[in-house]
Amino acid sequence: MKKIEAIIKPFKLDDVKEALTGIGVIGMTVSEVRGFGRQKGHTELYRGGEYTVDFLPKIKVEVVTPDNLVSKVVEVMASAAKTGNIGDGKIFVHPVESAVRIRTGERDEAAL
Amino acid sequence: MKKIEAIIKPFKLDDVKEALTGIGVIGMTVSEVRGFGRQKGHTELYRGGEYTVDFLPKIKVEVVTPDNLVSKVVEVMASAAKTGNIGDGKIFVHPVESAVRIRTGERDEAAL
Amino acid sequence: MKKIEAIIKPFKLDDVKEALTGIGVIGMTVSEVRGFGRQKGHTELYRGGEYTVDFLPKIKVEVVTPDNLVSKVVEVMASAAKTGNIGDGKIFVHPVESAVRIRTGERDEAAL
Amino acid sequence: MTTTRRSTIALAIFFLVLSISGSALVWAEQAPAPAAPAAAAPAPPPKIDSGDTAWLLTSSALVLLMTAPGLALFYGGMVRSKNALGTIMQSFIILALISVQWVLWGYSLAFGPDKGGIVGGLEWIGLQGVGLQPNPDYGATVPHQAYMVFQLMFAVITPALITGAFAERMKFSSFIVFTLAWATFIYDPLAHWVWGTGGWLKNRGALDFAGGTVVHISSGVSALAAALIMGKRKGYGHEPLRPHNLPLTVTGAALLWFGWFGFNAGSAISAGALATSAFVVTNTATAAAALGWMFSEWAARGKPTVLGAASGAVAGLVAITPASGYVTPMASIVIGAVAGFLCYTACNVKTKLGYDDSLDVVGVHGVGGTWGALATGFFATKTINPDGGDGLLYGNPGQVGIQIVAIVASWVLAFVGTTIILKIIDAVMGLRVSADEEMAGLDLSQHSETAYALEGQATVGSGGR
Amino acid sequence: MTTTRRSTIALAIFFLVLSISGSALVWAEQAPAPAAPAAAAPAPPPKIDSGDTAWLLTSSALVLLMTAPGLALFYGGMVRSKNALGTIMQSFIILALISVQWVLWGYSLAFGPDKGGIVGGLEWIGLQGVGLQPNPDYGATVPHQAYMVFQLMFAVITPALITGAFAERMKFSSFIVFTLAWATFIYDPLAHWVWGTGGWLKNRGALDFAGGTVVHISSGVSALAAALIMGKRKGYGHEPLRPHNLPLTVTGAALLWFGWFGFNAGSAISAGALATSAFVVTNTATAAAALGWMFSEWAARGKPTVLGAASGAVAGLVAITPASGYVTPMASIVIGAVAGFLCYTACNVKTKLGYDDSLDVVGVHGVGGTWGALATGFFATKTINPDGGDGLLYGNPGQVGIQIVAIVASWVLAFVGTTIILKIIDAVMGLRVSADEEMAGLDLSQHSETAYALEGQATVGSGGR
Amino acid sequence: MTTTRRSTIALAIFFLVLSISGSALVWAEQAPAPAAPAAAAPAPPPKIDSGDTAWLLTSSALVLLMTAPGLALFYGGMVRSKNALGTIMQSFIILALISVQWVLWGYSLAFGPDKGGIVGGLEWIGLQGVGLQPNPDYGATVPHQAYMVFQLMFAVITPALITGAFAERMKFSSFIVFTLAWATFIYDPLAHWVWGTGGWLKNRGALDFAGGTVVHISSGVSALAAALIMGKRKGYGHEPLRPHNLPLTVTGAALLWFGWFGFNAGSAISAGALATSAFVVTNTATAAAALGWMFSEWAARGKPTVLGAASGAVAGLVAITPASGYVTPMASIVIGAVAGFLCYTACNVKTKLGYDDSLDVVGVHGVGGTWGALATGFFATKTINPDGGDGLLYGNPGQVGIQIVAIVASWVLAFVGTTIILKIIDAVMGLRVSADEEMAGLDLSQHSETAYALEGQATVGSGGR
Ligand SMILES: Nc1ncnc2c1ncn2[C@@H]1O[C@H](COP(=O)(O)OP(=O)(O)O)[C@@H](O)[C@H]1O
Ligand SMILES: Nc1ncnc2c1ncn2[C@@H]1O[C@H](COP(=O)(O)OP(=O)(O)O)[C@@H](O)[C@H]1O
Ligand SMILES: Nc1ncnc2c1ncn2[C@@H]1O[C@H](COP(=O)(O)OP(=O)(O)O)[C@@H](O)[C@H]1O
Repeated sequence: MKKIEAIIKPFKLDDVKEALTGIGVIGMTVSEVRGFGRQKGHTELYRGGEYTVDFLPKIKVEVVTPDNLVSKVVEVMASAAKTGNIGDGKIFVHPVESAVRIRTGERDEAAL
Repeated sequence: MKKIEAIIKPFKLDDVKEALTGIGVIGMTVSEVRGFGRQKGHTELYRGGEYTVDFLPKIKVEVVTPDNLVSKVVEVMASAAKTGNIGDGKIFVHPVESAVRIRTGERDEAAL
Repeated sequence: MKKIEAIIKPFKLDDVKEALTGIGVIGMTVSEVRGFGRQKGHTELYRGGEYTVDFLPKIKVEVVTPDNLVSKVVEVMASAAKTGNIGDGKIFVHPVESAVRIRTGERDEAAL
Repeated sequence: MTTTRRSTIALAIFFLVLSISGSALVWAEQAPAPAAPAAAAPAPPPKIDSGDTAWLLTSSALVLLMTAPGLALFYGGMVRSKNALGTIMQSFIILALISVQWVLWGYSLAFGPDKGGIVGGLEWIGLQGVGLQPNPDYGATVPHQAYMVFQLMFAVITPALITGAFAERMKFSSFIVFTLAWATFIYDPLAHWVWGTGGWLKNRGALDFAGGTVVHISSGVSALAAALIMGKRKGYGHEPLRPHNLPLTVTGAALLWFGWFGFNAGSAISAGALATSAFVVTNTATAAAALGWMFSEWAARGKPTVLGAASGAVAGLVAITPASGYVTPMASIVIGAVAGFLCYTACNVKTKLGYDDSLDVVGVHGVGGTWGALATGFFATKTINPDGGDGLLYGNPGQVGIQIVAIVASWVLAFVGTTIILKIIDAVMGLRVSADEEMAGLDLSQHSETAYALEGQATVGSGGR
Repeated sequence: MTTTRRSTIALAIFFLVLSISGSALVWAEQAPAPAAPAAAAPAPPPKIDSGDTAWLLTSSALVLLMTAPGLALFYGGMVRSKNALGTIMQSFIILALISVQWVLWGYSLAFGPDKGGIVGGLEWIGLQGVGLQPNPDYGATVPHQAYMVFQLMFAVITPALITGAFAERMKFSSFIVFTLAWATFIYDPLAHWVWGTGGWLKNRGALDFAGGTVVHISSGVSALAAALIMGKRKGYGHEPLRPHNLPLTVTGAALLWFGWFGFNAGSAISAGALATSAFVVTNTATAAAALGWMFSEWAARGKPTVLGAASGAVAGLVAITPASGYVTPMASIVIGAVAGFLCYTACNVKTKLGYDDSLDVVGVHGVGGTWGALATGFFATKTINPDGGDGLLYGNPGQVGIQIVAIVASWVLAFVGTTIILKIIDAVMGLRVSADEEMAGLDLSQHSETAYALEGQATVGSGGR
Repeated sequence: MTTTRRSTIALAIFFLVLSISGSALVWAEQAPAPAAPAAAAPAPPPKIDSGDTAWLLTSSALVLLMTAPGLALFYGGMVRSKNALGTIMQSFIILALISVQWVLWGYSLAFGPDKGGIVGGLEWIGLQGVGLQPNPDYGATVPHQAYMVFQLMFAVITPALITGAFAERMKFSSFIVFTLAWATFIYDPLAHWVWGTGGWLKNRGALDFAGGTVVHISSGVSALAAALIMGKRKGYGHEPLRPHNLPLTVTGAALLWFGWFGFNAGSAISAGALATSAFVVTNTATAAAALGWMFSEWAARGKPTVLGAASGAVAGLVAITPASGYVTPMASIVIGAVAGFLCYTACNVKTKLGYDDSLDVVGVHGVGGTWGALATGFFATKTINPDGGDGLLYGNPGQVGIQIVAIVASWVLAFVGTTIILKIIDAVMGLRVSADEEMAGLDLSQHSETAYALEGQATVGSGGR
């Protein structure tokens, strides 16, 4: 099993979710993160002050899948999340050694 | 070392924390996430509109442990987090190559 | 490639970011987490009640780097995040199997 | 679905009541048109005073503000975020419900022609006979309807106060039925006893300037009954059921302070010396109570809390309410400071007794209101209000006795009445949401809404209109 | 940068106007100093009444509160968090803009000496001749400037209401130009038609006590034009464009309810029977409408929502506005309950028609205002207000006809006028922010700010002053 | 624990003061009971006017609202979330503290029988002799206590304004001591100088209608002293110390605008032409200042900010305050627009000077108040207020000189006095929280509370009652 972790633009979440469910992925976990990268941040004004905010809102999507689906999932995510503009984000693949479904105690691929 | 990552129902956090400290785990990191899975979401109403919210609030608990404790930790977490209803969540085990305690510079298992 | 994941005190983020950009790291992802560990929490009062809050605010910083930079990044992070007081946090190193830059489709080290 | 069906029936009943009473009465009112022109040509004796009317209308608006957004925010900030809207909604919808109930039958029951000292008659139903000329019984210099709408705001806030006791766990439909029944069977008669012409407590000389018994004892004691009957929230005692947004709570407390000037000084039903005196003692007692609570807590636990200061202010407002038209500023400091200390203590005792009065309605309104009603018996003086009475400290110990009668009567009516009403509702339709609904929160389970979507909307929703 | 340059020009123009009119008029006013001492020695006939003045000033302040923070929060809570400040800003800055516009030329256009029933003359520009003595045309017992500033608050809130239609997508600079043009070319003449001495609708006997046509139809219909011209928000129909902070929205609605007492009861321009009557029916209609919407939604969708109850209250306030000085409490229940049902339905119909009136200005103000103006023609009665008129139900079907004329006239002026103004602005400077700016939100793109930094500030910023 | 012990002592002292003064005075007041019946049978000459009283009570309530929740939210939204409650608390508890201080001794020091033009005597301590009949010196048509409580609200908001200067770093216990000392030794005498019968600045003819010197210069200049003595916040200059909740801040600003009508128009102590004039110029100047700041910033930095518009409005309110009873609407536009520009500039200059006046009290109140006091010397005219004076532009250059004397005197008293008080407190008990406490935030370190628990409560707490 692998965990596929994608950092994407927030407004792309819906597209990514739909693309994934389209290929049969039925579970995923998402969280709000802030990204620092090539994409430049913005300036905020506050009375006498000016701040540069260089951490931008991003969404992290995590999907654990059997090995044989990894390339499919990565491909689908990458195309759904793409706008072609800087800051589109990254996809990382991590190894996962085991999985458990808490409700049933099922293990590994059966747990997904 | 392994990182054990559990996605659980929010109100189960306290039980999980207590179960873990009960077996001697003294550190963990938690965060708020949203989960998509078999558990169905809910509908929200807003004047003329109706939205389906299918990302549900979950808590991610991360514990890094020495290899020999992994199965114990997984077991304890699974039983503490279980309600038996759909959406109880998952536990994933990831390899960790090294660890550092920032305060002291201690490494690996000594760092936990 | 490795993913270096550091759990640090929130007010140290700026120092860590600067230290990292100082050695040429150009991307990272951060998120807000709550940590439980040796550092003790605080008490809150609410009319007749008293609560112990033992999850403290921390920041998680994630950086994916080529293998050859790992020790450098860990070292720099550890020294930038250090105050010497309890609760400074941890750094964990995880294996990463592959990476994709969504915008271009570039792979692995070229994607970082 | 059950919900839909039941609500449709509710709706049907509601509109039935509306159309019957409404249309019927539009015409009923139209009929006595000969009486109405009187509005255009007023009889000489009772003359409307523009200053008094301005103040009474202003005060009515201020008391409305106390319920929403005042109390709505005060309570709404103290619950967990998943119940924020549901809690706010309870105050808001009571404002709507009682506003209609009061003009249809509530005012008549409370202030209509006396029936044996116990209740007002139905003669004024639908505001028949409640016109725009002064009713000298209730205010010789203001339109009768101005008095009516001022009193309406009191009828609104009282049941809203109770909602703090059963916060985070009551079914919305049962809550609506409870509110209407409570207003009709407890509030309206009690208001008659104390303030209605001919009311038996009024006749006995009980002093309650702005609602220590009618508003605070009645709500605080009903809260006790409700907390006992409803049972504890899931997680009570081991999960931290802590406030989700204290800035909202402090904002609510400050709005209560602001609006309470209407409540107390407005109760003079005129803009002169008495209103001024009530205004001054209200402010002073509130301040002293905020300090009293804060210093008590600081001494007892080592930290002065913001919620404590805000709660103390509310305790002071409660305690001074019955006394506000009768006491001196110096007495009000004592009344307030003691209220702060007493109510703080009461909230701590609750934790030991173990019932789950979620937002401390008993400790603040029950205890504070009782103390205030008693203190009126000690500190009242005719130098402030010749139409009032002298208290114990001004040589009239009998007043304390009268006050105790009023207190006991209010306690009994509220406790017994609320218990009966809740038991009946429980039997018929249930009081509590299910365990799952409680876990999900009132916002989602009762209203299909969530209070906040502060960041990254994309993560929390999906699907379109 | 373009923005800087353009804004500098804007600034220049602004200060030019200010210095010319300002300095010129300071002296202009100084010149007729002989006239002013009159303030010190008033002519006998019109005598200022302190109670009426107290109420009118209080009412003016209340109506200001309706716009900010009332409407600002009501709308601000309903948008996504990235547009929260931008939305709040629109209400806030309209308050500033129109407050200046009104004293410089707006009041003169609306209430100045009549020109053919269509518009006021420029004689009162810069408040020349608008002094501290009563103007019996507009209020025989209050200073003329008190009436002027009360009306100012109406001129402020009306364009602010429209902003809900183009929320989350309009350029701030274009919005400012639009507001000034709309106030000058639509609001000011329309106010003259209905309320100005000599206005043609007033002369015809159209009844609009507090602004059903002038405020609500004009804003609601302009909103329709704006929604059609501006187009839909990105993501409309597939992304959840849902409210980010409903506690703010309910707070805003409650403040609107509170402030509306100034709006309606203040429109009596005196503190007596008429103000009281307006106060009572305002409260009753609002309550009935909140219930009407809530029960309609409950029946239709199975859940009573908090936003629904709040929206219903606003719908009721809108509907009772034109009728508030003319109808009985029982009639107000009917007006309110129908408004709740009608506006709920209108908001649902919108979803089917497909234009993006983001915060339902058409459904609430357009529909509610039209219903209210019509209902005035049904329910008005001289028993309440001898200076008003009788409606259909009181034997005068003609009133309905007059009301329809007023409704149609307002619809046409608002729709055509707004369309022309927006088309011109669109051609000259564009109306919408760019797609990227819309994605980033108005807060960042128009104001370089973010509304909330509720947690872990460290994550969201960096860099110093 | 030290804290507990110290606080218990504080508590002891507090209740000692209370019981001594309280009980003593209840009886003291009871003694002159023969004097009190006068309340029931007023002497003919000074007659209470219900309209004036209604307006003064309304105004008092409005000014209370300015401090809490107005200023509490305005400031509370501008700090980081970990200091939100601590900041709100400072305004809230000042309201409690000064409400008691004022009735016990503050009012007597400020308005009691004159001692050499410098301070009021102690004759009115505990409100002895401050009754419900008018005191013609301060208001011939309202109860003396109504004037007292109106002035109380001014005494409350002034020290609350200062808290913006030392936000996010002052010890709560030291802050309480500072507040009481500052009110007693600076505010009370200064109020006497300018407004007390016999005060030396009043005698010289200094014009300060509603508090340019007494309220704004005194708070703004004390803020400067405090910022210099307290030092900078940790992280100042490299961390982004940015506002955590701007919707709260704008809400606060709007409530300040609303409440300020009570502040300025209430200062007429009557509801007539003068109050109306003050109301109108207050609104106009505020609007012009919001625009002035916004356009200045837009031109200088390319973006109009929401915080800028809100800050501009407050700057305008400040600047018009001393002038509000003396100037024409056209003059008020100039006063406001200049205030917006000046205060914006001052806030930018601060960044260069490098002291950490956290929420810009100096830039807004110090600079704005000074400008307003000066502008009064330019624009005042007897055509508006025959009891006022003419300014430079109306042929009386001498008024500018008098205003400068008043400005300088206020600056000196505030700066020197605040410095002395803070130095003494620093020596005795310290002013700042520890570095760790500052890092943790005032909410946790001073009050053991957190402002928000908006999501997933489970993650943030544990353990039960
Ligand atoms: N080395 C890295 N490790 C972890 N996250 C990264 C890394 N580089 C980039 N990211 C994440 O990816 C996001 C997008 O990266 P960025 O360089 O801005 O643009 P692009 O994806 O187009 O290359 C960043 O905001 C950050 O969240
Ligand atoms: N393949 C997956 N990858 C990552 N997270 C998952 C995956 N499947 C489920 N989850 C997480 O587990 C949670 C529970 O899963 P769900 O299918 O709803 O119920 P159950 O745990 O009972 O099977 C989801 O909300 C999601 O956060
Ligand atoms: N075994 C662990 N697994 C995951 N996170 C941990 C673990 N131990 C500690 N942490 C994280 O590191 C933070 C700091 O740990 P703590 O024990 O308080 O102090 P220190 O870092 O000085 O040893 C914790 O708040 C928690 O977020």
